[in-house]
Amino acid sequence: MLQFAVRRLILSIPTLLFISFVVFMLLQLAPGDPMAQVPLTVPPDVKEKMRQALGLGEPPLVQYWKWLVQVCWTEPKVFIDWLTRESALFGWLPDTQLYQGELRVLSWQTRSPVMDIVIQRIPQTLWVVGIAYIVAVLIALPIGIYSAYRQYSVFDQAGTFVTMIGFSIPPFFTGPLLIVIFSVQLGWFPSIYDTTHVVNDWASFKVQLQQMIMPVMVLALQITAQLSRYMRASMLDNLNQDYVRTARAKGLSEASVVLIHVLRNSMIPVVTVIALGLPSIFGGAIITENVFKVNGIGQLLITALFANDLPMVMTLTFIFAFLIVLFNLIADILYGLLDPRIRYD
Amino acid sequence: ERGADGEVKIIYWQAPSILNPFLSGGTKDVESSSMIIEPLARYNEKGELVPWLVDEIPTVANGGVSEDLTTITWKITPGLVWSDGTPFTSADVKFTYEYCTHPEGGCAQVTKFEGVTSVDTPDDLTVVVTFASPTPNPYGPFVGGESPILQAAQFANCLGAAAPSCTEQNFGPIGTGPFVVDEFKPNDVITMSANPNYRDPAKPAFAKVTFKGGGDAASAGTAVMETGEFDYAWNLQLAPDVIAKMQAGGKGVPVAGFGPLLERIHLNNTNPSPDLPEGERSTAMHPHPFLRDPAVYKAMSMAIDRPLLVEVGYGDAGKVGCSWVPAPEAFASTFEGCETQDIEGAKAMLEAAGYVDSDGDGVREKDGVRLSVLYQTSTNAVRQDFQALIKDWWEQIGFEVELRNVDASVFFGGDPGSPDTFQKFYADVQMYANTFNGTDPQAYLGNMLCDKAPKPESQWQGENISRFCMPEYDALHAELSNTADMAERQRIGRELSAMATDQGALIPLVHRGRISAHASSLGGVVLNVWDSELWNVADWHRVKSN
Amino acid sequence: MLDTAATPIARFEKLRVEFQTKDGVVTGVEDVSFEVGPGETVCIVGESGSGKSVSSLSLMRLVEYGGGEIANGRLLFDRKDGDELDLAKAGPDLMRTIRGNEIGMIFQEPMTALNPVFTVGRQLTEGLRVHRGMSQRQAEARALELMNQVRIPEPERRLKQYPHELSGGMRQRVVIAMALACKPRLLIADEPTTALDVTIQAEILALMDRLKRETGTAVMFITHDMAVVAQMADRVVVMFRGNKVEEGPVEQIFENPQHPYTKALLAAVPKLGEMTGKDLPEPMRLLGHEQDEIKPIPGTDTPLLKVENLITRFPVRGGFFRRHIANVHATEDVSFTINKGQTLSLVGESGCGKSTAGRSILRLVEPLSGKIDLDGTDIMALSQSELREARRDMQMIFQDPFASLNPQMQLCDQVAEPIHNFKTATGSAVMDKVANLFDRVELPRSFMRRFPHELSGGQRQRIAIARALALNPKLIVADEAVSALDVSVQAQVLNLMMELQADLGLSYLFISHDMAVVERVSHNVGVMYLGRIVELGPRRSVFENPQHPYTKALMSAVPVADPRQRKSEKDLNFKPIPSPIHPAGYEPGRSEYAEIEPGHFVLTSDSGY
Amino acid sequence: MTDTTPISAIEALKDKEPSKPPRSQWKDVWDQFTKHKGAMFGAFFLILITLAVLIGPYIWTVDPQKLDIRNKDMRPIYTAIWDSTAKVSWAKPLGSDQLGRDNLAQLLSGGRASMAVGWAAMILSLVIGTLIGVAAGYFKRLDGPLMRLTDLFLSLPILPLLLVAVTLFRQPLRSNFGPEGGMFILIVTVIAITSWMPTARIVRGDILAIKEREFVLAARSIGTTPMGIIGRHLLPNVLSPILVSAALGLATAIITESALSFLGVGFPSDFPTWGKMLADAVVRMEEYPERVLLPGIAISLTVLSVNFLGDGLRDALDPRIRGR
Ligand SMILES: Nc1ncnc2c1ncn2[C@@H]1O[C@H](COP(=O)(O)OP(=O)(O)OP(=O)(O)O)[C@@H](O)[C@H]1O
Ligand SMILES: Nc1ncnc2c1ncn2[C@@H]1O[C@H](COP(=O)(O)OP(=O)(O)OP(=O)(O)O)[C@@H](O)[C@H]1O
Ligand SMILES: [Mg+2]
Ligand SMILES: [Mg+2]
Repeated sequence: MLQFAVRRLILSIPTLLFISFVVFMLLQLAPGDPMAQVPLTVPPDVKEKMRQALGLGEPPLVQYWKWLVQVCWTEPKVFIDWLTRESALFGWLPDTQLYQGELRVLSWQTRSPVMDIVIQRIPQTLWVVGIAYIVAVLIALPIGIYSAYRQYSVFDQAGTFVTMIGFSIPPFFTGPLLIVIFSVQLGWFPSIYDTTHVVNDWASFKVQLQQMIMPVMVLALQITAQLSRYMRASMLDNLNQDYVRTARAKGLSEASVVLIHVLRNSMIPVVTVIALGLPSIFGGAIITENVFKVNGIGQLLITALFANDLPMVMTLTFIFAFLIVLFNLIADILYGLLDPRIRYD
Repeated sequence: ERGADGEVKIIYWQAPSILNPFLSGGTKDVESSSMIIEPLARYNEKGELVPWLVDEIPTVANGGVSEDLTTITWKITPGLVWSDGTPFTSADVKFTYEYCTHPEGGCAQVTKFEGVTSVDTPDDLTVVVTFASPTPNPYGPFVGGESPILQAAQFANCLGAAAPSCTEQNFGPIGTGPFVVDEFKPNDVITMSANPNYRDPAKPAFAKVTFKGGGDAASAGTAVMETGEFDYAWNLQLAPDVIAKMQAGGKGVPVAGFGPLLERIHLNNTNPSPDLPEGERSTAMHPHPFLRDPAVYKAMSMAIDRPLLVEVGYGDAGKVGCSWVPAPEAFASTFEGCETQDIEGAKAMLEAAGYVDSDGDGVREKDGVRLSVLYQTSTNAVRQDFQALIKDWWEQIGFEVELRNVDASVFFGGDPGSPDTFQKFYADVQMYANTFNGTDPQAYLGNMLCDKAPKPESQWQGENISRFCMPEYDALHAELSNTADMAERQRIGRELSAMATDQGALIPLVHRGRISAHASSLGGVVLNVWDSELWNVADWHRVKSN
Repeated sequence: MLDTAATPIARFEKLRVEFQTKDGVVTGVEDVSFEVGPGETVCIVGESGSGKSVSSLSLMRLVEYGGGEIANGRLLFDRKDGDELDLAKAGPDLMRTIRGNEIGMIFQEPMTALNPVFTVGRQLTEGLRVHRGMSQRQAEARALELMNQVRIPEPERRLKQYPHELSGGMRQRVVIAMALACKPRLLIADEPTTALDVTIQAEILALMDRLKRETGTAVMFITHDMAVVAQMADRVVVMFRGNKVEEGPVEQIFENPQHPYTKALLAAVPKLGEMTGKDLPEPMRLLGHEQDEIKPIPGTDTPLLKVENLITRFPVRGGFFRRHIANVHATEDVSFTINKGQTLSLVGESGCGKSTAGRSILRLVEPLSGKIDLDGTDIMALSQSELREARRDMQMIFQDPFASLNPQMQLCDQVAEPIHNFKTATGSAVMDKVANLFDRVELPRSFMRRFPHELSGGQRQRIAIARALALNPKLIVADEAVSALDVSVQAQVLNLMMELQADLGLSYLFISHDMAVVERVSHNVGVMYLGRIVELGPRRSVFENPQHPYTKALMSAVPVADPRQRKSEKDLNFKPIPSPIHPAGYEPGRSEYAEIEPGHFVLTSDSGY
Repeated sequence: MTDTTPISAIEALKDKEPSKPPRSQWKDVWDQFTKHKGAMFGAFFLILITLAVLIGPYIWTVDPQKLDIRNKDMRPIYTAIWDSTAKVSWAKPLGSDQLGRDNLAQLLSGGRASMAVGWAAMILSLVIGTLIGVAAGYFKRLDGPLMRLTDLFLSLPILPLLLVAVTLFRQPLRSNFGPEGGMFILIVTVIAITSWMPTARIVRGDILAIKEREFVLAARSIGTTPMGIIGRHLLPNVLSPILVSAALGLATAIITESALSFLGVGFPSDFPTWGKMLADAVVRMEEYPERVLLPGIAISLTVLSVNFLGDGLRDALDPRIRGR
């Protein structure tokens, strides 16, 4: 198993390099200019100077190589330093001081290290997109299980209907709708997410809950729709298996037949689906984040794109690709762990 | 009393990405940093210069500007300190000059220092700026939100190529303004608190500022006027009925102000036909087949119902635009029929000029040249509405119109490789807005000089987007730059502006104002379009409601 | 009818079970009444679909979960405390206390009856904890005891293993242990050995017999295999299309069947030893076909297929670089000859390489080395396109008639496919040819537009045969072609195959693990073990004079369809089969044979047995 | 049990023949399909919507781009029922937008665009996904490279891709297909090439499983070529996951197109699509709810119909389910 994981991990390196190269070249081809946001009152020659200052003049391959070195060599050093210096987990280790002030990946918009901003953005993305994912999983699984158990019942039909509706309504519609109802009319929840809010006691937790509830619901609706379909299908596959009859013949209660024997088997494909969906959390939810001003990773990516902040876009895409490859692997490993029939060796 | 009014929350739907305006130049960055760092003098809401870190504005009259118009001497107010408590001196001002003019720094505001040969500091409180040639308007350097003073001590190691890597400095400049940065989350939120060393001990009234960025104009407006979550929302580019609806929310009010911002249509004086070889498209080599004909562009202008455009697109935030330089008032020209649409007149004019629809397809032609235009602009809801309306009108007078909208980052990004930039102008007409800083349009009027046309040789750089070229215009502009007398400058300015519209460089559409909104409970807001909107944030306070 | 004095444990009275389906009500069981006395083994026989499983599931009240409904009748069950209970009316909670506790059940497929994601131990203890209220530890102790009772080697280790890590026989033992866990008074075994090898089947049957004697449990044993019935039953209930048609003590049923169906069924069962004394195979005499003349099939002596030193190995990859580290030695140095119009059978246990040998000949798997000569064509030397051509002469019939037909295609299209592939006919001639083939395999032409699922197993297998015949092949490789079929159907298909052989001069490579069937159809027999042929020769001499110890063991394991010749567990002693996987580079020795009679070879070199 | 009606022995061994007479395959499919209530509902609405957007513009001949500034902000006719002061007119049965464009006409022609994008992108992505999935599943050598390719596409961000495509291909496409046609091709292509991956994965998985089934081996043994095996044996058997992907794919394509419009990188501004109508109307949601609701309902209804239709088709096309 371990060997399998390591092997896959090593094999994924060329894949990632290839992906990053393709994405880089694609972005090179993409139109646009980091100076587009500079007002028209700034004359072109000044803009040209600013471009030079960003290193835009160099040939693409050189730019790519520099970026690659920064991402794969400099940034990890900074990260390890940070781990051994400030993190609670490894803070007790001596400060490694690997980073000697080499140039890091700098965003063209902010002139600051991309990674710092990414780290800054992760909490809000996790709070909102992550929790939405958890909520969606928690809602979708029971719906899927019960729908399958009572196939073609009213609950099943209604569940299908509602989840399909959830799937077909775009978030840029549900988002503003919720804002009109709950922020403007009822005044229950804020329409703008406060990313500086710190949770340290019950009251502040309640505030956090209030500001999260709408974006989480909008996102969860979408994810629930898909997951519950998967869960239902997987349960249906397993409910007719012979071992279910065996379990019943043992005199087990329906609850343990369904919730232990069937569920455990049905979860195998669903867990991998969930795992494969996890990278999307880190990818953020561009539209929902935009609507509720949750300035998470999705918003970061879209602003960087529109500002043509190439290093930022490139790094975010790379992180995303890395996560996809990683979670592909994790899904495979999970599959092996959950299903004893699958052995990787 | 300082800090008595608690917290003020400001929302900019474009999020600031850096607090050093020299490295960005974006409005959002300039304005957000204007709460922290300040220039020596700035413009007030009327466009007048007011002393800020100095005691008075230097003029020829008070001897601050030399008779030959080559030097200006600023006297810094004694006793000013930075927010860290160290004294503010002329060395900081000189440093700022060096910082921005460093050849490797990529400073966005370097034009502010154009023509400056040296900045001298005879003593701690005196700054002498010397220009290479007589400068009738010497109030470029260190004036206005774009040209604030940086602290030399803080930025000493950030000169030139090192500028971008000074993240800490760029994210938290030390300033003299009413607030200091507590935390800066790029493209997201800035938290600030009152500057303990601010020169006026009673100000600012607010102890804290939350400066949130992101989203869109509509939700920013909602947050201020409907839900009351925020106190100030910047630049609400929204349809008037939408703003009116928000205002009905009752929690806040919109305020409008007018600068020289003009929404206009540029007419391509050269031929953008895709049949031409690359490198010759939209260059002076090929004049436009019909847009050089006064009958054509005048008819196009006549067909436009400007009041309706204002009503549909801007409401209170717009006026009918008749002049290329709509403000200051003294520079504004106008032309006949600007306010009224005249479809019939336009038709007649085309008819008279020989443009007739001979083949019955609804499109006029003359000598085989069809009046078919490609009309491009950047992607933006109001612009798209304008496109639709204008297309309709032009079709009524016998044009064929194809619309295209290009993403703003491509359209305004000067990528010489992209065919879609406004500089390349691979279209017959294009619409966007432009303005100038400060109150003097000399440089702005220079945008129509013949040699400023973008062309392949200059990597398509250049401000003369219309490729307008008239020797008389160039001569008149040369005269302007040598004239110091104010009244005379205004006359020449009006003449240049009228020339550009009459000779088919552009069609003015709407004189745009800026609408921002503030909460009813926020007092002291004075909308200023000549400088940063947040110029007087120190005076903002909470209105006590009873 | 009662021949036991004691009150019966379970009594079916006029049971009727219906299923609601899209096409209306389907009756699974029409009217069935019988009883099971204490300590008695009642065998229920009948062809597939006759309602055996439905009856037993009704008693457990598990039919409801499959969409069935007990429409009529009573299911009286004698509880431990002596009062009779009508299970048909019992509530779900009451049923739960009975299932697994007072009635245990063993299911047909040991592969699927166990939950793949839980350990054997966990699945064994579950029932104990529910019904006996045992603690985890007590339950484990009891589980171990049970594992010993069913004689699983290394029981402690097995408890921690997952089902897929056990062999089929061990799995079935676990299922039995599970059913016995709470010492039920009635054990229902629904075809517990159908999916198993003969040797394992023999062991399981013996095990059940012993357990029944030791614990005194009553057993309701469901099967369609008359030989198994003969081995196990005290009493037999014969079912046919949802009805009981005959009931009686086992000897009576075998020796004096009354009902025509029972007679037909018994006639269809191939019995080992029936062909003793005959050199040539001959079709079975089926009831209703008595008037047909039974003719032996002589075949010819001209060789059609010559296989020499065929070796097929499957690489096993592993290690960090996924290198080729080992081989599955599926067939190892196999040589044989098939004559025109004759049948060579390969027998042996699951995994011994029969299928691989068959597939290698068609090069459906690539052999490593060896020589295959089909009527003068060197199959091994052919390119892919030539191979495709060569496959016209050799066709294959697979074990599972359902799996070997495309569920999405109409039957006529499936039969026509080889014709289209080789363009042997075009236009309307294709359909004529297909219709003829349908006639040939005795299927009504009205079936041509049907889909595989609409047919019974036997009919499906005839389609597969028709498809194989479409190209007029010389050789047909029949890989377990009748193993999945009911005895009666199996007999028909066998007869059909033999008829075709007689008429068309076909040669068969007949792969089977059923010795009785092999005895019936073959001219020559090869016994395989661990990839090698351990004994090869004319059928008569191999069956009547087996020489290799493995052949002998295999013969002894075959259940005899005679209730007076029962086997006891002690007679059986099978060694577990060693692994055919060897590290890369391992070169096993060559097969050496001794010719003990003309054409009868016995392996003398090491076979691993 | 009784021997009074002896079953003749030969009959006893005969298999029970299916009682139903054989019917034509397509009649069978149709019968099964009509039994599925959801599918009938889906088919009904889908046909209704398709007809409406196809034929509608010929019946309601108002030009959707025609500005009528004097009649702007009209309400739908039905608002008159509860609000007698509402600005309504039979000339604009569903009201008009802020520039006086007719909502009904926009809805109809917007539907054309949305449906066209949805169908085209869905079909294209299905074709790509199925091809890649089949190739990866069937040809072992291609499996690794193709799956890495899938990873690559999974991590491609759709927006920059669209921008790249716009710059690189707009000009040639525009000259060949006109401005709207060109953009249509671009958007469809970009949506398709960023959404085929799930289909490819599912198809590959199923092919891997089905490839091991005996009927594929049987097909090989009767000399069927690889292409024949794929076409006749594998593809029909992966039809049901493909149909499910198709249903989801149509929905995603319609929604992605609208999201692109929302982000301002979609069709030209004067080219209505449901997504764009919805996005444009969101700011005026409170005063003119119909402008969001009408396209919103249209999108949801289409997606819902397609999903149910997909369910029904899957059941109807599978002879095993159909038989039951
Ligand atoms: N879930 C079900 N739905 C519909 N019909 C069913 C169902 N289960 C069984 N039947 C029908 O009931 C009849 C009896 O089936 P049963 O499973 O008892 O047969 P069996 O004798 O056990 O056959 P086998 O030897 O194949 O196991 C069959 O004709 C079958 O069609
Ligand atoms: N494609 C394959 N790859 C790897 N190993 C295989 C493959 N096919 C068969 N084997 C192995 O080869 C050996 C012989 O298999 P084969 O299928 O020929 O046995 P068999 O005698 O036909 O058994 P059964 O009666 O179960 O069909 C087994 O150990 C099996 O696991
Ligand atoms: Mg059964
Ligand atoms: Mg086999």
